[in-house]
Amino acid sequence: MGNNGNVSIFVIVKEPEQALLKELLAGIEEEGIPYTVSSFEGEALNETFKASQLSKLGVAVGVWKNRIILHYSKSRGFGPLFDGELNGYEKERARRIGNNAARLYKVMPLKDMRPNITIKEIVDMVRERVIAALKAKPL
Amino acid sequence: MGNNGNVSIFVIVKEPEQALLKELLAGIEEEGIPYTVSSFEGEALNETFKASQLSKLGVAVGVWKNRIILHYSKSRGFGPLFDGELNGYEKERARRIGNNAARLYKVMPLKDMRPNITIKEIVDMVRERVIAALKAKPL
Amino acid sequence: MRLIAGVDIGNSTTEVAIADIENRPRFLSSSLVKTTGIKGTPDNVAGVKKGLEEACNKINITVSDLDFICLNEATPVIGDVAMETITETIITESTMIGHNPDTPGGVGLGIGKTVFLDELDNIHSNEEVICVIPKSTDFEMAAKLLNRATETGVKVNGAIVQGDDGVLISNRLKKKIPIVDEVTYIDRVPMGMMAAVEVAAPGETIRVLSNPYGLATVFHLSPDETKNVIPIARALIGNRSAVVIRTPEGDVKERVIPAGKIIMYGARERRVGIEEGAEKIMSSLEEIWPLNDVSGEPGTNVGGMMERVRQVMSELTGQGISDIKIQDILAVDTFVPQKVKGGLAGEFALENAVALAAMVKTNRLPMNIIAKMLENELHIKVIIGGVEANMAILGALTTPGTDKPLIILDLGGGSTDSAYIDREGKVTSIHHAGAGDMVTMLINSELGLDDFNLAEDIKKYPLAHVESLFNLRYEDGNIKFFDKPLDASLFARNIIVKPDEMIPIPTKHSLEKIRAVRREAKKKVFVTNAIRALKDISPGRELRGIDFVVLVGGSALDFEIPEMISDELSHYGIVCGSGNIRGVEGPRNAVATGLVLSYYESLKGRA
Amino acid sequence: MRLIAGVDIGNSTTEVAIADIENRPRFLSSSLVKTTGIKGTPDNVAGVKKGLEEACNKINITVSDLDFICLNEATPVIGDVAMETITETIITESTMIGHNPDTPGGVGLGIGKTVFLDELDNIHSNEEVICVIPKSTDFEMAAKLLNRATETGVKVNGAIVQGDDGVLISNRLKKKIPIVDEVTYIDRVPMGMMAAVEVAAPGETIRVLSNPYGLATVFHLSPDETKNVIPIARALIGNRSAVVIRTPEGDVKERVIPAGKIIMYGARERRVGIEEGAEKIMSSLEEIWPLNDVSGEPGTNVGGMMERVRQVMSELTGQGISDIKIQDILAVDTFVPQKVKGGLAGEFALENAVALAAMVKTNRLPMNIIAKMLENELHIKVIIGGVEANMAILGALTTPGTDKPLIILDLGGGSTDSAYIDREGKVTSIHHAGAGDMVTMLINSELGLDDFNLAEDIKKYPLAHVESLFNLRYEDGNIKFFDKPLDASLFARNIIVKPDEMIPIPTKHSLEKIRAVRREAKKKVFVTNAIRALKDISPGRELRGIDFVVLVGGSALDFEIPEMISDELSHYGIVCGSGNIRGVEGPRNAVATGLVLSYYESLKGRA
Ligand SMILES: Nc1ncnc2c1ncn2[C@@H]1O[C@H](COP(=O)(O)OP(=O)(O)O)[C@@H](O)[C@H]1O
Ligand SMILES: Nc1ncnc2c1ncn2[C@@H]1O[C@H](COP(=O)(O)OP(=O)(O)O)[C@@H](O)[C@H]1O
Ligand SMILES: [Mg+2]
Ligand SMILES: [Mg+2]
Repeated sequence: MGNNGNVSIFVIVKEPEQALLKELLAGIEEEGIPYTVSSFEGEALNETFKASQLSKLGVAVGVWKNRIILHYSKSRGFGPLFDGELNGYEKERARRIGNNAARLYKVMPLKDMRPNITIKEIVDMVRERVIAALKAKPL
Repeated sequence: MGNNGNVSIFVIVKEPEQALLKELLAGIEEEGIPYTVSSFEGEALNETFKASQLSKLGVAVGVWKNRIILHYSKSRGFGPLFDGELNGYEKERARRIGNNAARLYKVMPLKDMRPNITIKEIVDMVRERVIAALKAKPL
Repeated sequence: MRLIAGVDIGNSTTEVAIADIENRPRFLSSSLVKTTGIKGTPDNVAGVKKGLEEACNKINITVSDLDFICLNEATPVIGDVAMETITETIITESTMIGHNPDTPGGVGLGIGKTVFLDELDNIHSNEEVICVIPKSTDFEMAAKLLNRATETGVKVNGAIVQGDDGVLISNRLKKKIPIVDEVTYIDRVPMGMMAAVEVAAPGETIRVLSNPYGLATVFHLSPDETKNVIPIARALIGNRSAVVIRTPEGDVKERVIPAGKIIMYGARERRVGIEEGAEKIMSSLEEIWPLNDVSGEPGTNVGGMMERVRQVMSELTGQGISDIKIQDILAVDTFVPQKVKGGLAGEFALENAVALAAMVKTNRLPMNIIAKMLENELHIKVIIGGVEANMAILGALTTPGTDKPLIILDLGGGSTDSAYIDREGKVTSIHHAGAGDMVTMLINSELGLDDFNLAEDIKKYPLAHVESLFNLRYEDGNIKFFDKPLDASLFARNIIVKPDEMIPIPTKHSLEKIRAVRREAKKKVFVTNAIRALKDISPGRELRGIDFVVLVGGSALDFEIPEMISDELSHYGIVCGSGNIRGVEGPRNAVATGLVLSYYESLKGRA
Repeated sequence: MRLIAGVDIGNSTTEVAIADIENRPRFLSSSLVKTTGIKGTPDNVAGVKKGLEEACNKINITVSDLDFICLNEATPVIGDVAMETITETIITESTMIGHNPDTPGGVGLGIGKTVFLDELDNIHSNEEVICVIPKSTDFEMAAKLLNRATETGVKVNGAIVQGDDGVLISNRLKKKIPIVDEVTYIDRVPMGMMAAVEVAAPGETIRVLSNPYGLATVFHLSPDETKNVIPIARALIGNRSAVVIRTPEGDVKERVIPAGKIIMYGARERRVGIEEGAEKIMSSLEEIWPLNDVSGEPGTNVGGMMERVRQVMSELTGQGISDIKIQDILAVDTFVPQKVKGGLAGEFALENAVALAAMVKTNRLPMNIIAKMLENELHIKVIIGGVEANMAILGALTTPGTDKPLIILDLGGGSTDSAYIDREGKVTSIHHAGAGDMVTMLINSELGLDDFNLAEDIKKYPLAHVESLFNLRYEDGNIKFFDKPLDASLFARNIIVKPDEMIPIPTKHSLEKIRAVRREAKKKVFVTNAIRALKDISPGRELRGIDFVVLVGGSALDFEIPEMISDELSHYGIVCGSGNIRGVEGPRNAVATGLVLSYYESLKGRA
């Protein structure tokens, strides 16, 4: 963390599901807002809340395994804006949560964070895994 | 401080000059924003900075005798927006600093905080003091 | 005590006024309820009873305490509205992607041949290309491949990306290029064609692709070809990013759709194609005014609309369809955002359209049937009072500061009704097509809402923008705070603030845009109709002779329509403002009040 | 190598193009500098030298390497602008306070007699009063006295407060009342008079005091009196708070100021009073077009303006004043915010005004003197090239995608110059009054800036609003972040974002308002003039026959003017856009380029 290290969205992680984390960070980056990743100990919700208080942008995201928590310091103790477990194939959704973390600061309309996986996404996901498996064990 | 006690501008005071404090608070109130007054120990600038971090509105004002400090949490460590000693007759100016404390949160153009006392204000001030003195010691 | 109730059944609203007329009329109570059923039909009885009960409750009496009920002789006027799109933008062999993603990447102009990301390896070094990147490719991989191609000497000058990855890819490039992202139908992009990608800096708009000579420079167009790219340049004006691809037969066309002719019968006959626009229709109308009837070319959209109006009116009154005459129309130029046929990213184009309101007048409505039914149910004597226009004038004259000669404009839902009383007390009246419902329709279609209720709310209430989870800013700049966080779905949205509810407006339009559409729609309908009405009813069609204009009716409650009309009329030195019936009712209850006053006068006359 | 420089001295800008014309002309460099001194005077030499040096530096040669310099035969056109206010709002015996304090107190409407706070003790119980509170009274004391009066039965229905204490007092009252504060000249409030105070809820506007019938209800006005309150009602439309006080002789008047007659000499003679408005002036002008001269009624403001133009032109050219002919004017309706005479809180009213641009053409400018001086100083042969219009056309035709017949519109500072080349190559040209400087003047006066440089910046750059100490939002909604806090004086302000500077706009106008004024000003001048120019120069005044219109000149660099003109012309099927001289220069360098090309052609002709 440099001079302006906390002028960023704080992303705190514990054993994060890497695919989801990557999309989450991509979502923040695409919106043009800086972020800082660090690991945390202790209770995820509480730690994310504290991180949002420390971030000068007032925004923190906690990632614990496949659970993602989005906290905004201006929520004034009314709880996180998002707290839920994602399936490994819900990359789109992780991306949108990242977009929203940035959009909170930018004051832009938020994207839908509810799960809305399409048949096509499931098929794509399955295909991807099959290909990965094939690559891992060459025929 | 009730449930929402820190959803307010924090005004922290140590031996405040009462006339200035009153106008400062009036300035905040006229703009329609809640405030909480409490006393502080320790170094004024530092304490005001800390108070601004705790305020959910991100704004704190420190009053130590006739010194007034205005701090905004979103200044990200770039120092206070105002820090100066006022004369006892600069009530207008204290009022404007109060207005600005609220306007920071409201995102409204700030009023001029530089001293701009007019001859008339000085005359009024002198007259006021004379009357007060006369009242205190009846002829 | 001699209690009499005046009852005014309107198309939308039923109003009641109760007075004691023992000595001079002393008004005691009033009420306003929704009209039940279509005006002039027995269904109205339920609404009338509800209105009477509400008014009686307020002064702690029961309906049976009333001595007498005066019903309006309802003006048999009905209005209808419709909309015809008259242009259509079609892209043949997709050439243009003009949509505005929130987060494009890079900045500048890039020109080259379209190639797929996978094909980059086969491209000769020094070739200039625009790379097309599908969503299935991860942004890191995409950036890696682009960097590798650049290293081998391929000139990658821009990219068209399907996912929302513009900034992500740009951040990973060694040589920055303009990137347009969120291009949904990327599979429709023609490959191997010359393409130009332009992204402007934040806060600015593109300058090259929105200029026909810019396109000519980029694609080395001949003068004749340059003429054909006007619609492309026009469609891209105001965008922050755009892609134009040149295919041999590629073209963007604006086609005029023949929507049918409208045929107006007045002093003479006039036929105007809807696609000629509202101005032409209205000026032709003025030439042959007053109107006897209007029809639409059979088999066309206008034809259908005119028949629908006739049908409804005929069913209602039991008159034959051929006896129903359309006595006024109001045409207004408008535009409708519509998906461009052949677009690649769901682009919208603003198509020109004409909105039409039509007004029909028939014989007397069967109010006597309603009167009979009321009498039977309530056991109170019910009479039908004088002509609605006369009653409205009588009521309007109770507004403080008014005097004869006076004109009232009743700004309703379906029609704008006006009446004139001269110095001697003679009343004339006239009806014009187009009022509140037409405004709602215009808001609905110009903003592409497809939700009439939402449009009605946008019409009636001020806008605000939700600036944080705890505050909003009204369109006038005022700020309002909340104790609890607002719903996240409202965050950063434009909303309508109703007394008890906040409704997000689900479009990307800016607050200023919504406000401008709302105000324009009100002006197009009501300022136009106010001038038409005043001209048609003033003696000698001369506005300068009028002193007082009183606005009444539901749309006079609007928070800006009365001011717009007043502003326009102030040029003529006319006193104009919302009525304030009996000094207390505002612009409501004019007819109900007039019915009571008229009955009292008739008693005096007899005595 | 045979190096030739084309030099175009304009009113504002001097442009240079350098080419090698050994074989075909090959353009090597160009430059653009500010014109030194008034166009056509020896002062220009300094600017020309600077321009030549800059262009030579770019290709690492010195000015002495040039073989030949071609100077434009500058069009002797000069423009001037002026503004006349034609209405004036005067309050006699102050009756209206319509200003909009940021933080009024309470909400609703209160009516009563004006009394000073100190007099409350002497007021009979049950009397209805509006209390007037000076700044010297502390808000706590004020609230205490008001509460005490209310307890003794006095009906305190509203308050007029000098300090910014509205909310403070309201918060301390047991019975809430509407309070208008920040009324500076409270000592001018007439006492013992009926007054009404209205404050609307946040986000809404007042409804009673802005309606003549509302005022009639409040003050029990007769119909005749009601006619007299129209200007009050009008002035209060759109306010969140207001006070109206009724004094026996109180009145608000809008007076028309006679600003003098303008006299136009063309086919016939026409006299129009400035106060009749721009539309009347322009339609009279069209009736008698083409114009030979214009004068102003001696001794009036217009008279003075016309004489000033003549004076400047006469000094410049050495021609007698009576030989100077004004050959075009452009009149535009505008408005100027001005302090209301007799107002109590520094109220402003929007007064109507007419802006005028005038254009004068004289004999040839003394370019030969400039040419001689250049030759002596540089020891390079200097000739004066062809007519400016022909040169401009030649240069414009290097824009890709253009062809004859073609029209160029040179959007400059003082005048809009146009030229037409037909299929055979015959060129005609014409000049119209009004261009970039007039736009700047309109922005300056309509926003009440009193700062020409600021207005010029508002014209040229997009607006933004500073939303926090670390970010701003452009007018198009895009957001930009900063690492360091912005200056507190920028906080929450509307600013202009220049490439290297941010300038706060010191007015209370909303961003949307500033934007609307900017865009309207551009439309009023340039869209009007584009249409005028095309009509006056097209064969048979028929726009439909034109294919290509190329925009050049300084104002064609504007970020929205070219789009506005293109949009308007698209209705006629005309290809219109900013020029792109030689495919690289954008809308600049047309004349300089044309000079080089024309010289090359003349050589070929001779060879
Ligand atoms: N508060 C309001 N603001 C704006 N428009 C309103 C308001 N209340 C009703 N309207 C409009 O008034 C119209 C109905 O007017 P009304 O006089 O009730 O009709 P009618 O005379 O046919 O019964 C509708 O278009 C409705 O949208
Ligand atoms: N970037 C720009 N955006 C908008 N207007 C501009 C820009 N640059 C110059 N102008 C305007 O162009 C006008 C001068 O045009 P120019 O062609 O240089 O004049 P002239 O032909 O008289 O030398 C001025 O009104 C100036 O404000
Ligand atoms: Mg993007
Ligand atoms: Mg105030």
